[in-house]
Amino acid sequence: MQVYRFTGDTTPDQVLNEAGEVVGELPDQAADLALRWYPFMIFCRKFDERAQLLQRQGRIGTYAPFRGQEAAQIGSFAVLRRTDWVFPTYRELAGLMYHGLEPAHALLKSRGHPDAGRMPEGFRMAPPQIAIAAQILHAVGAGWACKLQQTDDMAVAYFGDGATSEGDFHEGMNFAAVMRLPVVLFCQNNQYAISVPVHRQTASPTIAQKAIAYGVEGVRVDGNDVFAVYQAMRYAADRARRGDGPTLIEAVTYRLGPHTTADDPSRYREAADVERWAAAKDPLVRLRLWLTRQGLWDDERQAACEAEAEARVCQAVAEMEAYPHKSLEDAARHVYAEVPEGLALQLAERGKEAR
Amino acid sequence: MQVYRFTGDTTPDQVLNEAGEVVGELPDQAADLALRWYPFMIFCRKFDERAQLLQRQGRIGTYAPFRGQEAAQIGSFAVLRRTDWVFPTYRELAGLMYHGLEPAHALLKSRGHPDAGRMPEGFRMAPPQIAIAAQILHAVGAGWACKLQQTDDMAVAYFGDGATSEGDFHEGMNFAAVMRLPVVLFCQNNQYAISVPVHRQTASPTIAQKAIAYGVEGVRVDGNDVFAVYQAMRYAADRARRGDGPTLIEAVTYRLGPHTTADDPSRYREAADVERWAAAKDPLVRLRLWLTRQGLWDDERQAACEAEAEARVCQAVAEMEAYPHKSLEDAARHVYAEVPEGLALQLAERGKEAR
Amino acid sequence: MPRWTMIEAIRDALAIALRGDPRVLVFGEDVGKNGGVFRATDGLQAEFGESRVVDTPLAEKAIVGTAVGLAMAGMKPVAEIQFLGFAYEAMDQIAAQLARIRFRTQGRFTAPAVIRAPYGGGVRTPELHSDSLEALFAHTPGLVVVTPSRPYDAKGLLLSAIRSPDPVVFLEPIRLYRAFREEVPEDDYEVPLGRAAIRREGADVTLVAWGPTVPVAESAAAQAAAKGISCEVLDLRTLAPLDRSALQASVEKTGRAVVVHEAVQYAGLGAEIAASIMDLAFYHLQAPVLRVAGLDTPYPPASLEDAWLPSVTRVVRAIERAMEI
Amino acid sequence: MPRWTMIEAIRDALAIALRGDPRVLVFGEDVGKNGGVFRATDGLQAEFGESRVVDTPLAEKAIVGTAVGLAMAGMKPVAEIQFLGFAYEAMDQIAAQLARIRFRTQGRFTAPAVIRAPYGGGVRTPELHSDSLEALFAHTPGLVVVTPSRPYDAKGLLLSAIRSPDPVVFLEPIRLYRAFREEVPEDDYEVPLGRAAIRREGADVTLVAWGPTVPVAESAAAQAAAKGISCEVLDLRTLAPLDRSALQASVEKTGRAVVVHEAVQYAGLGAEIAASIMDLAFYHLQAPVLRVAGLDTPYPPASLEDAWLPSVTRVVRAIERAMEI
Ligand SMILES: Cc1ncc(C[n+]2csc(CCOP(=O)(O)OP(=O)(O)O)c2C)c(N)n1
Ligand SMILES: Cc1ncc(C[n+]2csc(CCOP(=O)(O)OP(=O)(O)O)c2C)c(N)n1
Ligand SMILES: [Mg+2]
Ligand SMILES: [Mg+2]
Repeated sequence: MQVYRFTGDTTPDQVLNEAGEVVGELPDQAADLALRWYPFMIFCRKFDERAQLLQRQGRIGTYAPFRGQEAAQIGSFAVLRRTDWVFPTYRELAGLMYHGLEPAHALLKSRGHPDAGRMPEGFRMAPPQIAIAAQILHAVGAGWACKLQQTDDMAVAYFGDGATSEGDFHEGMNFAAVMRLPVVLFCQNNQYAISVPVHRQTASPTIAQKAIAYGVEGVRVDGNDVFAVYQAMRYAADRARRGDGPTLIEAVTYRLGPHTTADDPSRYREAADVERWAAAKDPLVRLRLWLTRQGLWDDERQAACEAEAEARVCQAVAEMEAYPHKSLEDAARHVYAEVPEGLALQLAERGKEAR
Repeated sequence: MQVYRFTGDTTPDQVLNEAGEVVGELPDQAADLALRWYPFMIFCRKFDERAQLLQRQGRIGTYAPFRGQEAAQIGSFAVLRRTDWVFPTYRELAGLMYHGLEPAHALLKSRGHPDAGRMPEGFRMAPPQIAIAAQILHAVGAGWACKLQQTDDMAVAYFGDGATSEGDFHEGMNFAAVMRLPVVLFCQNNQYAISVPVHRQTASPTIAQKAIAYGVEGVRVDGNDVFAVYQAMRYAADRARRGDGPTLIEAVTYRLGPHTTADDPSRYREAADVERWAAAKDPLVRLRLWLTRQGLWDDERQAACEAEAEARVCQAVAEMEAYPHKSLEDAARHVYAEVPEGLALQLAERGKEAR
Repeated sequence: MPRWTMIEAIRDALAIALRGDPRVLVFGEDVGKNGGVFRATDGLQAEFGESRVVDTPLAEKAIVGTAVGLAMAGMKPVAEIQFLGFAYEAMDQIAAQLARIRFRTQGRFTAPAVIRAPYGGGVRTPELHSDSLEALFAHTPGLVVVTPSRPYDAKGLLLSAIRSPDPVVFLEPIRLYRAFREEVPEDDYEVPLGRAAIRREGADVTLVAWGPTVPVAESAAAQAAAKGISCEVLDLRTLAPLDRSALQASVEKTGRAVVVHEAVQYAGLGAEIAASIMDLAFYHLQAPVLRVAGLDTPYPPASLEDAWLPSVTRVVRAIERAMEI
Repeated sequence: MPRWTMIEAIRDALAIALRGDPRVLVFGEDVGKNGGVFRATDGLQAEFGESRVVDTPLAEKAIVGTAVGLAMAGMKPVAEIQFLGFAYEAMDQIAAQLARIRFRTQGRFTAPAVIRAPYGGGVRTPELHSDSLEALFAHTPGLVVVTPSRPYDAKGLLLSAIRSPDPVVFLEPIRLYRAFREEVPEDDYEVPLGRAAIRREGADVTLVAWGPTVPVAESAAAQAAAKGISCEVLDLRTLAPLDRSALQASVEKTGRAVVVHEAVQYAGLGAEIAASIMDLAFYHLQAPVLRVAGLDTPYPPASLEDAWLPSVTRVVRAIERAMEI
């Protein structure tokens, strides 16, 4: 009897190894790219740390740190055009900021501000999705629109390892495959869904192999290697724009911080494990090693870059705190195109009460 | 870059080829099995044709014919124990009757009788599921119970090719795989989900390969070859009872009749296609060819068997029509363990009205 | 003017929308080659092609979820859920996504998709094919919930729905698909969303109904008239947001109301209508607002549905009860 | 007797159930090693092992769907949906499956699972973490819908729910998890399902509340008392099936009622309470039943939730309005 089982190699693709040595194919103009990316990574790292601090100080509410995942995000967002659709989760702020989201705006969500979801004009960014995996279907729909509109734009869904257990992932992959839509399904496998490790999330040794169920291609890359991520995303984007349909990318990475500021990861993972990823696999360290080896980076540049990042973060916080309050009445204008009579009366009654 | 894609062989496993010649491994006591199965298949075929006729005569309502799929059902149900859990759809009546469901009871569903779902005591058969794929999760739950109860019983979910697109299929496969549950996911790929052909349902060349997404085993068999189905089901059942977890079986078959009596298949498939399956691939023909070749069957036995089947069908119809009506009031006793006050009042009010 | 059944009128609305607006696309299970299990999309794929009338895989969540993405990206998806009972499978995408895109993005994006679904009982369908779930959608701000009761309205409401800037859940009473014909203009016309219609004027009792119970209410009104009771029949048509003025005006006039719907009574939309009437016209009420609805049980198997459904007899009894007071 | 918060009381009920009945198992996202995002299952995995307190993959439909199968097969699953807003993802398994097993099989099988879920606002959670969806479940016959408002009840109701022959949706008000402590017996005890509780006796107005709005109603009653208005506070506790007698008795006494809930007002459960009161006590009503509820918008971002939620002030105003009449 012929039995179908997975027999592939599970090693993620790398361009740089952990020592920052080239072990794969560098993209064209790697140095230029790295000199754009690395300073942005530093900024993101500072932003992330500050946001967590702001939460502790009570200046913002729940925040979901992304540190450790900068390479997976920036390396993949770097391939996007402004006209591509992107459907992120709450953990993609690094990517979104790289793509053009104002850092101050990126903090509004944690502030509980209604405008947090009012994404900037001129981009096709959906607001960060809270319901795990729901945005995958939206991306597939937007990719379908790109195909019908006969552009070579594409749609990208970002999601985590946990999201692959949801029916939305499955239904979305399947729709995109059957209709051969220009969609990239980008999974940041950061090893945990809150407290649940990926091996309790799925019995498959990789996320990428799930592509086989849908008759599409899957790619597994080292998500802490920004060049490897970039190359994989280019491969997938080329396929999408060419009309070859969807690709599933698994970027193997690690969430260095807590799930959110409400989470205590010491309950479910070993400090040693975190240490190992933080020390040997930090995506910033790896890129810096390579840049240094190329003679493109030194401590002085590092210091200057950090100072600049610090200043930008401070400015973002100031802007976020100065962002004007929006009333419930104003927010409620956006439930329907026009405010229904019943809602208008409810608002009027509350207005009265407030007076 | 390493890309994961399907590279397996897509030919379904066979034991008998279309000429009834042995091309694979026969089960032990194949002759005894065949002499039990083949007459039952004849009965099922007659039952199915009669049910469709009854609907045309207005004696029952919507009915979902299973003809063409007898081998897939009987070959797999033959492996089940009475203590195994089985979660069927509306199209598994052949299998359920083989397992012990009274033919008269099997017709109650189409009669719109509330007792249609009151499955016989002494078996662990769930009522035929209408919501596509929902029962897969129930089977996974029942398999979980078997594991916790430390028996070597298992749970089987039956479903169609269309069901594999639903989130329930995915979530169920994944749960069963992660928890290594004694579950068999048995897909009758009968080529259509109402009007939608399987190649518009999924871009994967097989259903069986979907197992790879979950890190489990998949098997693809010729579903019109009752021996091949039996062997695959035994393989999967052995794994389940041994604690090796779930298996996905794809039985490649064909629905010879309409989707239901409300369906007109000429709108979406070619008569020639149906002909081809009806002539060359009919599961009854294949088994009869083998039995005849073994000297175990002849026209006389065939005639006697058909007459007996006919009589049993007539009896079932008579029993079905004599089955006592059940009132709404009686049916409504089974919403909760006790009838809530509000519902009791509603029923009383209707009683008054009826009087 | 042709005399059409509701299903023909719906098909015509879809054809007009597809013809007039390249952004419109129609999709769902079996809507393409097969023309829909009720033939609502009959011949549309042949006329408009496989890329605009699309057979999807069997996955309701994905049908609604991709409609959200399509609509955000500027298309006009008209998606079908084959039977409303299967909308449960997509409840998350309907209630947590589709309904909230505008609010979540404070107007930056909208998702004006139309989700069509046949619903309601009376035609001996299998389990889960007859459920009336309008209350679930009505309780979800951001959705417009519409249900026609006659062919003319079906066409005009569906065209309005497709052109609405808001997402619309468009519920089609299976029982009325072929129940009767009426004159339906062949041109493009709209029946406005958000407005109830008076089907019969009356002075004593307001019967509030929608979709499949409108004819039930009309028959009951006719029987009541024979007994000297004058009923006004209000066909809500849009279930959310509610046409409060129409409801208020009618009950202020009659002082009595009976709500008739097929859904389970407990926490059904009838409760909201009753509560709204209390809000709007309590001092005109001469009797409690009565409800004639489905039993508080799941929709029963076909052999019991006649006993289960709100019957004309029960509505007449409720009218008499309201008048006794 | 220990003084416990509601979350401690819930945890204790789960421990008692696990200890006393080998068929009980507890599962859901992050309930095992992590002890639940609110710590409702803290330490239970350590005490009862990984096979009885189980971290599942991230899939709500599967959590409920496997609970159905487990319960049919004789186990006593107590499944957690991490936040009620994500129950939408499992609506099909809850409403079309779990609720209907007994009816579908005419008693041959039952699925007495418990689905626990935190819900409600007031603690600045992200989107979809604060929604009150009780009306959806209440409108689904076959489900018992329960929500406690205090630690003592939480424990006793949860133990009753786990032993109930019917499936129970058990809604836990996030805001009350740690809001206050009260004395909770360490033994095994039950608070019966289906019975409302009078939290405060009064003569002028009945305040009907449940879960997170019970303390709001109590505060409003206290303020009203200061103004000379005597309010009775009825805590429904079981939202379906309804305790009709308790409702009727109270409103027959007071003649006025205000319903207070967090869910969106339109087609919310408050409408059913208002309509039921009309059915049960119309001739005692001296004023319309008023509703103080969430706005007809999605639950808003955290910075707006205080304005959105039913406040004590608004309840007091409604009480005064009812009295003016
Ligand atoms: C449908 C749904 N279920 C549950 C949750 C609660 N929740 C928030 S994040 C999370 C884990 C997500 O894990 P993963 O997909 O791996 O993404 P990560 O947070 O690791 O980036 C859970 C269970 C949710 N937001 N949505
Ligand atoms: C959730 C759900 N969606 C839609 C339907 C309507 N429907 C009934 S059968 C069917 C096709 C099922 O196809 P498949 O799974 O291949 O099974 P088959 O009927 O071929 O045996 C559809 C779409 C349904 N019953 N349930
Ligand atoms: Mg993760
Ligand atoms: Mg099929």
